[in-house]
Parts: sequence; structure tokens; C-alpha cells
Amino acid sequence: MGNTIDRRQFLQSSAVRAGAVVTALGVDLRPAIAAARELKISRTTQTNSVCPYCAVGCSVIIHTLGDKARNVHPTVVHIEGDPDSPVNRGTLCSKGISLKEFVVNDRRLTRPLHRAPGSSEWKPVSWDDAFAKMARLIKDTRDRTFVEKDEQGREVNRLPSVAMIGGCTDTNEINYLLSKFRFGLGILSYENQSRL
Amino acid sequence: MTNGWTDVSNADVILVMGGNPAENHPVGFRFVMEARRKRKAKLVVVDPRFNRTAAVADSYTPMRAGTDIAFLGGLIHYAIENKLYHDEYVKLHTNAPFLVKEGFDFAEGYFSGWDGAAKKYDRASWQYETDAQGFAKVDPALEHPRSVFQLMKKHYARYTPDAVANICGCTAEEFRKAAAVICSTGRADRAGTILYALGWTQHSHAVQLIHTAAMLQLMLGNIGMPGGGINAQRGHANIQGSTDMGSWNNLPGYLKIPRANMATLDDYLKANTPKPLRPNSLNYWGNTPKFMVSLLKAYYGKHAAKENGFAYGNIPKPGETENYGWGQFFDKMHKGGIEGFISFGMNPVANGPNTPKMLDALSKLKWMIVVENFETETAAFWNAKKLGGKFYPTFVDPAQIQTEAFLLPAACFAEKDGAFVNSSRWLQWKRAALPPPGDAKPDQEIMSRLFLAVRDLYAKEGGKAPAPLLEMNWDYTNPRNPSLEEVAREVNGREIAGGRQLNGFGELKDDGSTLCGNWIYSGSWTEAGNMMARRGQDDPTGLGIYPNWSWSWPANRRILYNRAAANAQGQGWDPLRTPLRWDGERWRGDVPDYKADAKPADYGAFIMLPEGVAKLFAADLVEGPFPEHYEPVESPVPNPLHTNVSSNPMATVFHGPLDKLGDAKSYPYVAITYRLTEHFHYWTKHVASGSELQSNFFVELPEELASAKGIEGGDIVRVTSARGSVEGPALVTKRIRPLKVAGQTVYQIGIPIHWGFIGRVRGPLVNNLTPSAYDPNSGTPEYKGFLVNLEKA
Amino acid sequence: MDKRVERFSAPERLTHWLVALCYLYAALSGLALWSRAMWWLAPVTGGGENLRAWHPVAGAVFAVVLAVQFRRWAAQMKIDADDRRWLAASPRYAMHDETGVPESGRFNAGQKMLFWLQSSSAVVLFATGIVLWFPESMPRAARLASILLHPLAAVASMGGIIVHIYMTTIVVQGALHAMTRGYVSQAWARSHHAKWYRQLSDR
Amino acid sequence: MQTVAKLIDTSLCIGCKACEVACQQWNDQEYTLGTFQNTYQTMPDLAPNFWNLIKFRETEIGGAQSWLMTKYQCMHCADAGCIKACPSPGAIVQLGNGIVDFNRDNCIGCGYCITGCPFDVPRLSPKTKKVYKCSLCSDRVAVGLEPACIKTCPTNCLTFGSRTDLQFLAAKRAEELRADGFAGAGVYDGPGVGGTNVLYVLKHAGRPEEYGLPKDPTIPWTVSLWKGPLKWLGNTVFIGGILTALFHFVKFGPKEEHHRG
Repeated sequence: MGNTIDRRQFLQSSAVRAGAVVTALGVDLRPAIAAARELKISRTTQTNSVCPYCAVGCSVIIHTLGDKARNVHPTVVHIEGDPDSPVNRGTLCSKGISLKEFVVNDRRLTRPLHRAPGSSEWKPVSWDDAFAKMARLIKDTRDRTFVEKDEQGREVNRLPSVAMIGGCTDTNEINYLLSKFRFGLGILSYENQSRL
Repeated sequence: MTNGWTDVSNADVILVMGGNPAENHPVGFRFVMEARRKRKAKLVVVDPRFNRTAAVADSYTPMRAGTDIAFLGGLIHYAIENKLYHDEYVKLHTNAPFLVKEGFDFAEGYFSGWDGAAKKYDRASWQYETDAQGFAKVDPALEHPRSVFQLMKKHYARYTPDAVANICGCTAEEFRKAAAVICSTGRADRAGTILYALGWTQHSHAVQLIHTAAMLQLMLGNIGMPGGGINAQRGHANIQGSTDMGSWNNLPGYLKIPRANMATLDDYLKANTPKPLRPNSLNYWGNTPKFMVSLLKAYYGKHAAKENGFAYGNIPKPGETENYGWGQFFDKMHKGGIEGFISFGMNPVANGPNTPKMLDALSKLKWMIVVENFETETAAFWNAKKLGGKFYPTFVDPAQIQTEAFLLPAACFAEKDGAFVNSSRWLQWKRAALPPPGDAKPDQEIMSRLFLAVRDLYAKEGGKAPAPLLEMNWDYTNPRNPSLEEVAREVNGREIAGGRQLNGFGELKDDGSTLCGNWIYSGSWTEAGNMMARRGQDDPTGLGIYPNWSWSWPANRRILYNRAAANAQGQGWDPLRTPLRWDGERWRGDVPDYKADAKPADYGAFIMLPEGVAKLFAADLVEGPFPEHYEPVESPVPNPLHTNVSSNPMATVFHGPLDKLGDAKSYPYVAITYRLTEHFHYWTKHVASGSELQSNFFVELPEELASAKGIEGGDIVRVTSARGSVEGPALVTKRIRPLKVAGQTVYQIGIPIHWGFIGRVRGPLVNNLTPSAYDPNSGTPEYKGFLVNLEKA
Repeated sequence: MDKRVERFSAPERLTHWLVALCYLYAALSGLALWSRAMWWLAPVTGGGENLRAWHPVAGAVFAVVLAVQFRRWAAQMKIDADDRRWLAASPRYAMHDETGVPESGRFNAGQKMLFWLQSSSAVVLFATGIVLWFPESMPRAARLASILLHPLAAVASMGGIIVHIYMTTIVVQGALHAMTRGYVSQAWARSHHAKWYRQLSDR
Repeated sequence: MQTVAKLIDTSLCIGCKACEVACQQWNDQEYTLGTFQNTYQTMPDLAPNFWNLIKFRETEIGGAQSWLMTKYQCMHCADAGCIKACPSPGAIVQLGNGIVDFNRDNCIGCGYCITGCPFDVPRLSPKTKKVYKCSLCSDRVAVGLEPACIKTCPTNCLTFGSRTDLQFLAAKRAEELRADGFAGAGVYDGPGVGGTNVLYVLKHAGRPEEYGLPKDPTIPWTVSLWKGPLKWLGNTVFIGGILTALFHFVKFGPKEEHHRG
């Protein structure tokens, strides 16, 4: 009996928020206060997003802490299903519910890396150097191998010596930009995960 | 998906075959459970493994990997034989009454028109018999011996329950039981759905397999019906959107890539704008010129003018019969024919077939650019000898690999906005929650800065064929890092004069006055704003059509072919389950897959097809108008139907030194690869939670095989194919049954994917084993049903 | 003045008091764990977490030192015919009517009983205490048995200890002194342990 | 005041493990790596940093191949053995809504609750010397959110609500299963411990062992004996002993040397 926080004790407890909380769960929740632990998402910013894993398309709510003030980098503290979505109604699978571990992950890449021919390691490189080097390589290849006209003299404007893949993990808009990117260069060899 | 996730809850029967939604789409599977709860729906699972979907199913039938066409063909036979098909639907909404030209035939594994020397078909005999105006002739009674119906009936007469059992390895009784449930939906008041995934697409006869499923569903009157359809459960968040935006053979919106023989835009439009095959065919692809010209305007802006064919010449063009698909370009790379390779978030060393060949191909590159969240096996392929050497005995040291590689850190989903298209074709907008870590950047910035850097070099130095590059429109407010909202508005399309956002593809013009990045997405960002970000909860039909939640292509239509859910009078086959009905003046319910103001009798229900009706007989596929059971490229038995033509005669197979195929003598067991619910693809091996749920690679094998080989659960086994090997502990189970096939016992082995030589948890790459054999229509590799040997390591 | 007789050697006394000290701590902290009504002893004995840590240590030290004591005294603790008669007469002994109560040796039968009670309960307490010390690595059956046997043995032991303390501090004047200082008067020895006294005198 | 409960309809569990991970995430547990055990089960048993485990069992019931998946965690018993065994006041509390929650500030790590639990649920962490188990997300429930495992469950296998409602729902589900041909279907709610606030619907309710659930869970008799009769026996001994001594002292007092001859 001494272990039961009964209603009277609850009402007397100064640590407890006031006001009745009878929710859609159909349960009077007032006595269920756990004073020991603050709700970890009580002070978060919520952002609506969509799970990046499979194509069920579950909506998620990303809870971040940190107000983006000058020295504050927001960080994800929790990700949970979005109850508004008719697809998942707040539910998520084992992968989706642990998306925080994907975003906040010490294995994430955080700077551009370069591997020189014959080398056995990555070396950090600045973005500017990387872009300059990559652009030069692309242009050299394109200038050397671009096919304006095929054997029959027909205009084909293609770059057969560069292949490109990707996009299935990215948004429509990026995929659209990818199509401009590859047709700009003349790349035909292009596939995404739907091929596999 | 023709119907979408939420609609699955309307089904009476759910056939899960070639997929495992309980494990791989658990949240989508909730609608299966809802159908069972709400409608007492029956869940039928047909799969090589008694998996977690089977664990909660009403019926489970085991089968041999790669024999799905036999099973489905058997169902078609069963439906016809027992008169279980939906006769009125078949007559109204399919090409069953169409007459096929004289000369069409199937014998000894080949359709008519086979050219043994060229190893391909002349499809002339697969065409409809047409009248003077070019319209197909029909027999509404379906009795003409050359009617599609009669030809189909004859074709599948061979697929008796006994024949199915002999091929698939289940018993004829098991087949009949499953068939009775599945074919019970061939009535107006019942609907059945099919859920499939890579278990159907990863075959050397994949497209035919899905065609068979579509045929079955058409026979049962389930296409267009709520709770019906054939529903592909796609495996990546935006694999649908990525496909919608084109691949090597498609421009955005499934416009075909121009070929070298189509020198001008007119040539292209002539070749790609179909003519109606029936008087009542709406033939919506007849609007191709509007879609294409608007796309060219979006691509080339002011450089696209009527006079220059809207800069059509800038689009790269393959030769008429050339193929630039996955199998082909990696083969070319392997032969040293490719210098540069760019990967935006893909990991071909892990997910492509035949990893030893893949590694070899990448090592021939001059340069490679990989944009990723994590270091992948592809990015670090040059280190494979050190990291995964045991499995790559012939792969070379880094010092011998001259590929210059860049690994660029990209923002992840939470750090970017933009839209993903789910399996239901819903475009769901997401918002960025935080900036990327460290020096990582969003993909659009990486791509744009690279593109602009190349373009600057051309502008400064000149070079070969600068026009396609310089004329490509990149005129965004911030070209170095375009706002995805701005890009999304361009994709939706607008009037060039005045800039009004279009309401839908109906407003597109072929005179250059509109631009549109992808016609099927037109309507996603109108003057009313971002339709993809809508969060409306209402479901007016009560059928799980949420018209105001996000936006669905095309035209916010949630159930494709929904006109077919209604009869000739426009009234629903099932009055209690009708997504669309004609009230005498207009169509009500879902956005009609039909001309909105046309009467029920005006057009055929399948407006995208020149026939105006759905195709049971489809001449577009390369290996025949009717699907036929062909064995996988590597098979434990010769095809019981025609031993001389065992596997798909049109399958794409390579024959280089690293492309070996194995035979049943050396590699007696059938292997399948698949995902587990614990992991997502090759990503979660980097993630702590997935690593905990299943830390170890393993090989699943039947108890009987294990005991014959003296293997106990946990023993390390080695699995070998003609390409390579993997090693790991054995999971010995009753859940994979030995099968009796063509008089012999066939064992199947299950090998989950998910591990690799880089990650928080590591294990062998299963694609060390898989063959470079592909479906000829779609180019998907055969990961289900290849041959291996197994021994205790 | 009476001649003094050595009753307990210094090592005997040291062991006894070490045992007593450990016992006292284990008993008080054990009482805190015994009943929530006794939880007020928890702060006294170091607080919940500390007493959880220290109680088994005290118990273990108790067991080790008790083992030393056992080796030293066990031979002297054999129950003989006189002891049995003593026990039969013990109610009279308790009421200070010692007619018919046989003479005692170095330890009277009551003390011997106490010795055996404490030694046997210590065995149980030690064995079950080890189980309760590391519950996470013990089989469930052992834990289930221990959770009952440990307090059961403690109850038995403490019942004996109550008698022991009462007897040695209040009833038998001089007994405490014997254990603190080590010697008793001849008269005391003769009075309480006549047989032992005679043995000493004979020597 | 209503008692809350969790309903686990095992006939709907697909072993997707979302509940396992939801629990790990919400409680910020440290993830660990496992060794291969010839099973799909995440780990052999519950752990101090793993409070919610789906047990996988390949079996045959009535000739039918089955793969049973059963979520296992604290049952939040009405008559909780852990509380009964716990010596430290306030370390384990039964909230007014029936949740059996741990207040780890008061936990002394004695592990008695582990022994007292009929379901063998609490786990002692060797690192922190505290005991851990499911709290039915009392912090979430307090603000009107479902427990993390229940919210994430995709198949409706898990339901949260008042115990009365869920008892009704469970009975209805069992009846549906019986109508579907599972004659042995029924509800498991541990009458031996006064009912559990975690209810199960089982297709084979007569054979809970097949699911990894104890057949007739009761508080172990040794614990009951200890906390019942033994306590009285002990109290009698202690208080009786002292009172007897007092009585003796008053009546007889100390021995005097002259008593003896």
C-alpha cells in the first residue's frame, strides 16, 4: 500500500502538473505521473519528414533539441511515427523507429575524401579542390570520348564512356536535376535501384 | 502499385507471392492485417520459405524459386477450367475478344517468329488482325479460335495442377487449395489483391512473370477494384520517383529515349505517339507531343524553339537496338570501355550481381565519384583485397588500381527537403530538420557545383560538343544550390508567359508555351501551392482514398484503372466497394482514370493503351505475347514443359571469364537471397539498432539437408557458386521444405543480404554468388533461384 | 583475594569479537532488508546501496573468522551425557534453581548448543548468501531456495544470539568480563564451570 | 481510477521487432552486438539494457507448422512479486494506474525482485548495480502518449487502454479466433498474480509454455513463505526473545554466585 501513489497523494504532489488529462486513450492518466524522469521530447522542435528506407512512405516526426542560435547546432534526440499519416498512423518498423541512430551516427561522412591512383588510403580534400579535380577529369573524358555522330553519320550526342547510377535514396527534385546533369553531359548509361 | 497501401484493407483475398511484406514492409502489412480483421480476408502465401508473412497466413504453399509463372499460369488454367473468372469484366475490359493474326503459334518452347540464328523473335505474327481503318477485329463472344481468350485458354491448358506441382514442388492438393481461395475473387462482389516485390522482379523472366499476375487479376476482374490490383512493394524510399524521372531508356514521365534513327523531333513523335487500335480508345499517349515539348522547354529554356525542334538534338541517343542498362555498362566497364563513374547514393559492389566481376570492372576506371552518407564497399572497392580478401582471391592490391576516387559526404534525408514517392505513387513532401554534419552538403549542391564547374571549363576553354551542356537550363535563383521548392515548381510545369503554375498535364501544350519537368507530376505544385505537403485527413469514399493527404500521380488519382471497377453502365461491380461511378452527369469518387466528362460507353476503361482495354495478350514483351514458364538460367532440372528450351531464350546472359554459369552436378542446390526485417538493405549495418537485432550473417538451410551433411545450427558453412563464395553460420530450420521436382528432391538455401566488408557489423557480400543474368525487358538480375554448392567449412 | 583463572586467550577473544562485530553489522543491515518496518536501519548501516554492498562482505568475513573459531572450539563442543542431563535440567537452570543441574565443563551445554546453532546457521547463511550476493549468475531454483533459507537461518541464529547476549551480559555476571579481559575469578569458574575448574586445578 | 493495460494479440505478431527497438530508442538504451544462436530471436533473454524481447519458436501445433513470436516484457502484475520481494521502500512502486515502475534512486540492487518475479523479468546491471525492466513508458503515459512499443506496432498486435476495455477486446479476439477454427484460443492474464496488466491472446491458450510464457504464474512460494509466515515467525522470535528476556530479568534477575552449593 505504501508503494502505491494514490490519487490523493498525486493531487498533493507539488511536482505534478495541474489539470485533468483524460485523453483519447480513454484512460484517466492523472495518476500515472513518473516524477523521476522528464519526458525527453517535452522541449523539442518537431519537423515532419518521411522515412528514407523502404517505399511504404511512413511519415515521421523528427524531434530536435537546440534553437539554432549562433553557437547551437540542433541535434536529433528522437524520431517517431507521425500519427496524422494515413499510411502509418504513427507506427514504424524496427528500422524506422531507430532512424535517430542513422542520422546521429559516428560513422557518417563529414568531409570530402580523395584516393589518388595506386594509393591505399583516403586523404581529406577541400570541396573546392575536389570540384576542380572532378570537373577536369569529367571534361577530359568527355572531350576525348564524346560521340557527336555515329558510324552512320547520325547526330547522337552521347558520352558512352561515363556511367552514372543513383537517385532512389533521393528526392524527386534531385532526381530531376540528375536527369539534367546527365543529359547535359550526354550520359546514357544511367540506372537506379529499380533495376535491381 | 496500382492501388496503394491503404487500399489493401479493402481486399477479400491477399496473395503474397514474390514478396515478404511482414518482414520487408511491416507497416504496409498493417493493411493486410486490417483486411483480415475488418473483412475476414484470407491471406495466401506462396514462397520458397515459410517466412514471417507465412507465419500469420491462412495458407502457405511452398514452391521452388523461379517457378512463379508456372504457378500463376496454373491459376489462370484453374480459373478458366472451373469457370471462376469474371466473364463480364473480361469481355468488357480486356483484349480477350481481340483476334490475333493467322500464323501465331506456340510450340516446343518457342512462339512463332523465332529466329534461331539471330536469337530473337520477329514479332509480326503476334499482332492483331485489323480492319481497313487499322482497328483490331474482335469476337465479343470470345469463341473465335484466334481470339485472345481461346489462344490463352489453349496456351495454359498444359498448366494443370499436376504439372504445376511437378514444376513448383508443392503438391497438387496444396496448389488446388490455394487456387480455390485465390480464384474465389472472380466475382463481382469479391476483390483480391496481389502483393509482390523483388521475389518476382529478380528473375530472368521477371516482366513476363508480372504480366502473368496482371492477366490473372484481369481474368478475376480485380484490376481497378478497391482491394484489387497488382501491387509492387518497392524497396527504397524513392525508387518510384527515381524511376518516374527516367533511366537509361526513359526520359522523365516514361517518355521513351530518342533513338539514333529519330533524327528530328518529328521523327521521334511519329515513332512514339501511338494510334488507337479500337474506335473507342481514348489513347492518352496520343498527347506525347505535349509532354515531350514541355519537357524540352524545361530542359533547354530559351534555347528550345520551334525552329530547332526545341533543342531535341541535345538529347543523347542510343542506336536503335543498343542497350545502355546496368548489365551492359558494367560489362563494358569490366572490358575497360568506361572511364568515369558517378554514384549518387548507390552501392553496386554490394547490390549488383556478381561482385567479383563488379570489383574488377571498377578497377578499370580512370575516375570514380561516390556521393554518400557512409563509406561503402563501392567507394572503397580498391581496398577489397584487404577488407574482404578471402572471397576475392584474384583481386589486385590497391597499388595496381589506377582509379582516382572521390568520396563526397552528403546530407541525409533529415537534412534535406523534397518529395519521396512511395509505392502507392504518393508524393510526400518532407522538410529539413537540421543541417548536415561537419562539411557534408546536400546532393543538389554537390551536383550543381560539379555541373557548373564542368560548364565553366567549357565556357572558358571550349571543348567538344558544348551545346548540350551550355544550353541545359540551370537558371535557378541560386544555381550553385538550387532550392528544391523551386525545382519542384519547374517539375510541375508552368505557362512560360506569365509564369502561372499549371493545374495538371491537361494544360500542357505542344507549341512551346508551357514547360514541365515531368508530365505525370503536373498538378503537384499548382498556384494553390505545394500539393505534396498536404495533410488532409478526410476519406470521403470510406475506401482509404485520402485525396487531400499529399498528392498522387497521375492527377492525384489513388486507384489506377478505377474506371474498370465499374461496369458498362458506369456502376460499380460491387456497390459496396466502388471507387468511381457515373451518376448520369459526372463521375464520382476517386479522380477518374477516364475522361472526366465522358459517358461510360464513350471510351474503353484503359485510356493509356491504344487498345482501350487491358492486354491479356501483349506483343510488346520480347519473349512472347503470353508468359511461358522458363527455368532460371541456372536450374536444378531441365524445364519439364520443354526440355530443349529450358530457360528464357531471350534472357540477357554474359559470357566473359567472370560470368560463369554453374550446372546442377557441381552446384546442386537452389539459392535465393533476400532481406530480413531486422535490417534495411546495406545501410543498417552502419546503424547500432540494426546491428543489435541481427549482428550476424547466416545461411538458412533445411533440416533434411543439414542432417545429410552433418551440419548443426551454428556450424560454419561455405556456400559456393560458379562466381564466388560466402561463409557463415548455418541456421537449420524446418521452415524451408525439401521439394519434389520432376521426380527428384530439390533443396533450397536461403541467404540474407545486408552484410559487407564495411560497417559496424560485417559479413560476406551475398552477391559474390549471384549470376550476371538479367531479364531482357527490365534488365533486373536473377537473384532468386541460382545454383550453389554447400559444405561445412 | 581470589586467584584469577584465564578463561579465554587473546586469540579466542579477538576471533569472538571479530565474529561479533561482523555479526552485528550483518544482523542490523540484514534486519533492514528483512522488513520495510526495519528500513530505518538502512541509513544507520550506510544507506541502501552501501548496505547492499557491505552486508555480504560482512557476512563473508564473519564466515571466515567463524570458521577459525570453529576449528578452535569444535572439539570442546562435543555433547556428552552430562550435557544431555544439563539440557534436561535447563529450565531449572534458567530459574536459578540449579539442583540437579550437572556441573559444566569449559562450556556448558547451553553454550554448546549455541555454538552448534550458530555454526550450522552460518553454513546456511553463507551458502545462501553467496547466491543472493550474485543473483544474476545463479540458477533460479537456487535463488528461490536462498531467498527463504537465508532469512530462516538468520531468524534461528538471531534467536540464539538474543539468548546469548542476555545470558552473557545480564544473567551470568562476569561472563562478559571473561570475554573482554580474558580471565575470571576462581570462584566464578568453580560456580559456573565446576568440571572445567577441577580440570584446571588438577593440572 | 482506471487501471491501464497492454494487450498482446500473438495471432497478429509478425516478429518485426519494431517494439523491441522502440523500447530501446525511447529509453536510450545502449545497443550491443549478439552472437549467432541459430534463431531469429534478437538475444537469448531479456537484459538490463533490453527490456522487451520477442521470443521466436519454431514448433508444430496440431500438425500445423507454426512459428510463434511472442513479445515478452514486464507483465505489470496486480499482485507484483517484485514489489513483494523488494526490501527498499519506493524502489518499485505500483502507480495508481497499475503500472509497476522502478524508481532507480531507491533501488539498492539486491535483486530480490528478480527472484520474486514469477515471469523472471527484472535484470540486474553489473555495471550500475541497479535493476531494470519495462516501465510501460510511465513517462509517456503520464502525458497522454501510448507506450513506445505500442505506438510503433504496425499490425495492431499491441493495443493500449484501460484494463477493462482490453479484457473485453481480448475476449472478443479469442472468440473470433475460436470461430476461425482455433478451438483452443483464449486469453492469458495470470490469475495467479491477481491478473496481469499485460494481457495475451493466444491461439493455443492451454499451452502457454509453447509461447515461452509460464503455465500458471504465481509469486514463488518461497517468496510468499518468506514474506508471510516466516516474517511472523521471525517477528515472534525477535520480539518474543526480547520479551522473554525482559520477563526473565524481572522475575529471576541475574544469577548469584551463592546459588550453587
